[in-house]
Amino acid sequence: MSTHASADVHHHEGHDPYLAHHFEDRAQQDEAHSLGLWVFLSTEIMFFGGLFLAFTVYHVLFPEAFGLASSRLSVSWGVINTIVLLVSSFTMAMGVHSAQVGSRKLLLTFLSITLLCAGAFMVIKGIEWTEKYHHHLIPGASFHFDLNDPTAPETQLANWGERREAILIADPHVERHAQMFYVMYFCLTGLHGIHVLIGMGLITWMILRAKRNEFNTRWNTPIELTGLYWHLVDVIWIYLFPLIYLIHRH
Amino acid sequence: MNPQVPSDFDIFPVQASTVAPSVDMFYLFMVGISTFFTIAIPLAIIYFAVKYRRRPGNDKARRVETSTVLEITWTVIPFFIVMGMFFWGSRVYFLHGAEDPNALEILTTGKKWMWKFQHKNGRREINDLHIPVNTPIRLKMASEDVLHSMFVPAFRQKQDVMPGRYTYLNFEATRPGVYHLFCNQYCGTQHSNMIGKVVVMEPGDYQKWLGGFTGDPPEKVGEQLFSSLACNTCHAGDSGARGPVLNGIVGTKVALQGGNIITVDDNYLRESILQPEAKVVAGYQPIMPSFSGVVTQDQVNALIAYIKTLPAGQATGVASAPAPTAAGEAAATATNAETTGSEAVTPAPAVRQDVAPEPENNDAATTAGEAAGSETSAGAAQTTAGEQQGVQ
Amino acid sequence: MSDQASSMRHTEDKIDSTHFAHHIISPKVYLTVIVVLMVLTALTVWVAYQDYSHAWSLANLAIALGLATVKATIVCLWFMHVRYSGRLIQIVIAASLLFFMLMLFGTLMDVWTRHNVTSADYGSPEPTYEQRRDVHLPIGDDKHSH
Amino acid sequence: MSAIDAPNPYQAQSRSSAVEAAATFPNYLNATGGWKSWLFTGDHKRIAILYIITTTIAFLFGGLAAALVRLELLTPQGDLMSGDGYNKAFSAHGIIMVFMFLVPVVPAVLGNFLVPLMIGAKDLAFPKINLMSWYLYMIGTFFGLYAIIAGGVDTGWTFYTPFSTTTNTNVISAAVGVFIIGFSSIFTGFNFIVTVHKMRAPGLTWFRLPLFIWSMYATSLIMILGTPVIGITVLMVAVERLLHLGVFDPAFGGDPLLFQHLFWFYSHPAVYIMILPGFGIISEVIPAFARRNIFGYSFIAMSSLAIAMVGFFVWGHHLFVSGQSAYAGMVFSALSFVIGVPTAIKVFNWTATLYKGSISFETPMLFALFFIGLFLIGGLTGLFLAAMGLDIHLHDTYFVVAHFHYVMVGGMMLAYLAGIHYWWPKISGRMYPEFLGKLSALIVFVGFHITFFPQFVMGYMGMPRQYHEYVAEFQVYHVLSTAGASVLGVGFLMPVVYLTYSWFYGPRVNSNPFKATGLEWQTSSPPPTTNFVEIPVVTVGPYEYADFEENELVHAR
Ligand code: HEA
Ligand code: HEA
Ligand code: HEC
Ligand code: CUA
Ligand SMILES: [Cu+2]
Repeated sequence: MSTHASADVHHHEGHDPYLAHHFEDRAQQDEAHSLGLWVFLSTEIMFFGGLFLAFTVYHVLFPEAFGLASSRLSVSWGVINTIVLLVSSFTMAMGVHSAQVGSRKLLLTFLSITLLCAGAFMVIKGIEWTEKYHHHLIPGASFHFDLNDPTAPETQLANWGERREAILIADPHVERHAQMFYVMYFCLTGLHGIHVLIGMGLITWMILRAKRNEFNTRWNTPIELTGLYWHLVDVIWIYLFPLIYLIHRH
Repeated sequence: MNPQVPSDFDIFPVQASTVAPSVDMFYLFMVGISTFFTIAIPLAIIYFAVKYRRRPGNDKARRVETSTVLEITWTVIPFFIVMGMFFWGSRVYFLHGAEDPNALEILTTGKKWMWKFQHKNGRREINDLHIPVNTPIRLKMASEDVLHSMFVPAFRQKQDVMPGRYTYLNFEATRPGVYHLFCNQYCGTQHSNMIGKVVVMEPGDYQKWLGGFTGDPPEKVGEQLFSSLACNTCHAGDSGARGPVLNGIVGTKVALQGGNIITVDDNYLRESILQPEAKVVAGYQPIMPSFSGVVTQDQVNALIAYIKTLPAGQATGVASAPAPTAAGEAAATATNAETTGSEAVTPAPAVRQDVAPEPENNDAATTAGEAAGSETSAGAAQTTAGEQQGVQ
Repeated sequence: MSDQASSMRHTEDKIDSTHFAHHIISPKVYLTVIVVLMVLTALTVWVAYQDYSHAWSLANLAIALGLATVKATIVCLWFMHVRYSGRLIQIVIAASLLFFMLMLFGTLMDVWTRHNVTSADYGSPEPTYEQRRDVHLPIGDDKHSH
Repeated sequence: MSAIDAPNPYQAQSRSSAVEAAATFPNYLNATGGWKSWLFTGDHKRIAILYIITTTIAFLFGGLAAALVRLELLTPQGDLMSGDGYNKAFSAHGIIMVFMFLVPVVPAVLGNFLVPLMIGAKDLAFPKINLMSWYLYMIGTFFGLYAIIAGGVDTGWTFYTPFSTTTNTNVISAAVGVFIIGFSSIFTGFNFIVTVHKMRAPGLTWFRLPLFIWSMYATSLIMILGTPVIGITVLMVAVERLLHLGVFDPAFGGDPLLFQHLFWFYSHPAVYIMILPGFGIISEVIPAFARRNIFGYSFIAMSSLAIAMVGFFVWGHHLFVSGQSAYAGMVFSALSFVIGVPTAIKVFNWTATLYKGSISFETPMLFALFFIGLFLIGGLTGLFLAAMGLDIHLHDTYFVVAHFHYVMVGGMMLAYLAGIHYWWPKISGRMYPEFLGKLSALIVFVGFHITFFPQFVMGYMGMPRQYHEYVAEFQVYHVLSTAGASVLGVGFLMPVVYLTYSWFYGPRVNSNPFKATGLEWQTSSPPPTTNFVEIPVVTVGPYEYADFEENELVHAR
């Protein structure tokens, strides 16, 4: 079934310090790494997928409750966070670019901006979560969702009385089901937040390694992989944003 | 009367519903196909194994080309076989699901670990289900806690029961008798004791059971109730029982949870049956269901009378015997002096008032009962015992 | 075949190609991309506030998700270099999305058509979606006292 | 891609010299010493050994729980254990056997050992991640066993809500265990996928890959696409238990069926994780002992992929009576039937491979043939369950229990035993005792039927599963089943004992005792740490036995 290549194939030219012993050459190693990361990202998609599925099912089951609950989120914070995250994605891409062209200074700058944006994102999330706390929108014993709350945006509507009746006919337990929205909201943004934190950790690590001058035009795979991961975090937010903030604004 | 089951080595459960024969037929078909493959393939293997075993003259490796024709054959043929199975299997399924708008609806609640039924006229029962033969029945089911599943092997019927949503089981029994009823969805500690029986009766008997009364003395009635209401599953008196032994308790002192001590008298017994959670015996879980609304005042009296006759220092009843004796069965049919709608409507504990399985008021109950009655007697008239196989 | 094979250090069939690596994309492209993403974000928010006629109540959601998909695709293609990657990586992405979608639709297939199982309350017409929902809940708020 | 290339003199020469050279090399077992060299190894072969030890221990624990279950069921009354005790016993049995034993066993033991060897690579693509996945397995198993030992879990292996979110047993730590073991499995699968794509030896094109590799590849696809979903699902259960948010709680509109969808979206594909690697083993063993090229190579290869794909869309067949919509049920039922076809293709091809062979019946072959016999019944009864009309009656009865033991124990377990015997000389460098091997195969086969066949019958009679006590008329079947289980237990314990013995004292073997064709046989037994002295160059398909034997020089010493 097989023959063996002559010995010199194995003991090939010099030794590349960036080449692990079990790979034949850099091309093989790099491709293995990038394929590996992509395969990992696909597991991430399925991981979030489970939650997205739960969100969708409950959205289908309780459209009114989800609409009402969603409209109590702050769109402006959502928009700001989207922009922050998109910018961070851009700076990350620029960071990878700087690494590829071998500019350590730019690499450090872009990575730092990315890290800052990520931090800002988390701070804003923190603000939003605190707001929810003050409005008793944290699921659990203290949860309180009231269709008659005069401060809620929907109760400002002109025809609210009518709408309220219609909603209650459609879903008499709408106040209870609103909690499900917040459960999903916290699960999704929480899990996403954990990913942002992991990303921040990775970026910090990359900054430290870049400071130690570990990367150059020949060796920047870790930066690329971190970048891929970070973009995925962004992509997930791109879906989360309309799904949780915008489902019922019209 | 014990649940009707075949003797030890039968391989078919009794067929007692309209769908059972068609399920069995399909099952036999599947068994046939499977037997064919389970014999044919190993036979081929054995044949090759013998014919081509390694031996002098056959010790060289060979090359045999793959035959695409063969491959396609054994892809396409099984495909058609399984599609056949799919269509037949689904057809049988839709027989199961088929429902009759005039079906007799019985409200069914599963909870850890018992089945509660409520008939049209308000009569309730626990773990036993009395139904008329040859009448479309529809169980409207919900759970109060976790998932359960209603399974009657003799009917080849099963449906999960869940909290927060009704599910339905439609069937029509074709043979009077007593059949097993199992909880088939794992639900915890007593999952395997969440069993009961289905009593299929002639429609007339069913009507009598629904409203009939008996002239037996109260202790006697109480004894029968004690088993038909499944008191004995918890108060059987063996060491593993879930409830306290009731023998000779009248007049004794009982320690309650919280430290109080109380002397057992009629009022306490009554309260224990109707509101068991009010005074819980020390050392026991408050798992006893409330029988308020399940039993009439007369029946409470009968139960108390029976409990009083229990000799001190001896175990009651048969240990974990969900299947009552023939006498018990017959009497259970005939007790209930005055089960009326209005008395029976008190919602079971933990069932919210506004969403409780809808109680019928007296008139409605009677009408429904009558309707069901005339319906079924008509059905019964067509069916004599000998012809049952033909009715499907 | 064997000549060709022994000249390689390892085997790569067409399907294995990942070749992403060192295609260097100009910063100008990145800049364009981020601008487009911002515009799309603004658009997403704007359309969310538009009211389509009632018959189109799903339209807002569909448009929002459509725009999100456009954005995500742009991020993938340029920021993540998928545009310059080999087939294999594209297959990996497509596969995970496909499987996610199938999980979603498999489950929704049940959720959307569930009332066919519970079926009619006799006498009355098929219960509507809303009727069927937990209007009938036989359990109460008070029950769950966590 | 013609499979036969003319053998060239260079090929033969080089092969034998390579084998010679390898034999004088230190092998992976004695290359370095000390416990650290094992616990911090990156060598896929050593990691495989770590997994052999840990999964075997897991199997013994699971078997112990099975023994308790069977003993309790000897009589209709619950005389051995309390109701809770019994529930904890079968939950422990199911959780250990599925998550800690059968899902990881073949990929992590044989897959780890063989994937690089079979494709002519020096190691898996990510050795450190490979080691990490063993640690994850250990940590997860620790959590799981902790849950089971410190008070127990009584949810069954399926963790159905709302029971699992309300029972007062150690569900959280069991869920955390399952979550972590899940990641172990994701990393294994991801390593295999990258390795198979990127590290094949020169000339080893996709259609020259051994079928074991194809099946490991298909398995890996399931692992990476399915496992994350069970991860997030058990996480939600844990969160629900901790915080009572109502994710699956109907009081807040939570949908218990959603849990079931999520659970089975993983767990049905997972049953194919539990059988595809077995198919791979059988596809290696049968040609080796029939000395024939396998019949329908590409059909078997493609059917693995087809099973992995279609296997994702049949999960709803576990929900036929749970309140799922009838339309969804129809779709899932039809697809479940469809999946029987690629499986049938495999069975037919294995059988046809015997045709015109030169068959011998060493232990691996016996296990492989018994595998076909048992899996056949398991698979065909799967079709009973896939039929909606019949599943209404059979769901959650002992018929299902019998079905899945036929496929999991009769199928995968026997395949694993076939594989572990077949590659034992390669793994340990020593031979197993042939007579004891055949004897245990026979005992397992007989014991298995006695144990599980009666369960089909009582299942159809209506005996529900997960029953601590049962009505007396089922006792006959239960007694038979318990009797069979003791025979079966002996059959399973034998290999544990004699293989351990053989590891230390068995007779040494040459590099290719079964004269098989795979690349793994082209290096010494046990192989050197870097697997091959020289990287092999592949010129023909994997099962060219005729070709191989013509070439006198191949018979390595
Ligand atoms: C290794 C694991 C494994 C495998 C391979 C299978 C294979 C199959 N299983 Fe099984 N199954 C389980 C493990 C497995 N199963 C487990 C663990 C459960 C219970 C879970 C629980 O509730 O705890 C279960 C439960 C289960 C159910 C749910 C039962 C219920 O709870 O009500 C169903 C229903 O459709 C089913 C179907 C099938 C089918 C159609 C196949 C098919 O893939 C089988 C295909 C094989 C063949 C068809 C045989 C070979 C073919 C021939 C010899 C040729 C002749 C063939 C034709 C004519 C088609 N299985
Ligand atoms: C890989 C999977 C696997 C394997 C190998 C087995 C193996 C066995 N199983 Fe298991 N089984 C399951 C997976 C498996 N099972 C699953 C998933 C369930 C469902 C659980 C649930 O409902 O949640 C189940 C449920 C299940 C039940 C149903 C319980 C119920 O529903 O009430 C029964 C009953 O007979 C049973 C029996 C057996 C037997 C007799 C064996 C035999 O093959 C075992 C033979 C082996 C031995 C007997 C081991 C010998 C070892 C010792 C005796 C101990 C020595 C120990 C030490 C030194 C520590 N199993
Ligand atoms: C689910 C199990 C169960 C069933 C069924 C049940 N009980 Fe009980 N019963 C208990 C338990 C547990 C207690 C002790 C805790 C308590 O007092 O609530 C108890 C207590 C009692 C007591 C008070 C005993 C004492 O020692 O003070 C009486 C009287 C009683 N039950 C009568 C009945 C009758 C009559 C029935 C049938 C109509 C019945 N029980 C059905 C479980 C049950
Ligand atoms: Cu109720 Cu099992
Ligand atoms: Cu399945």
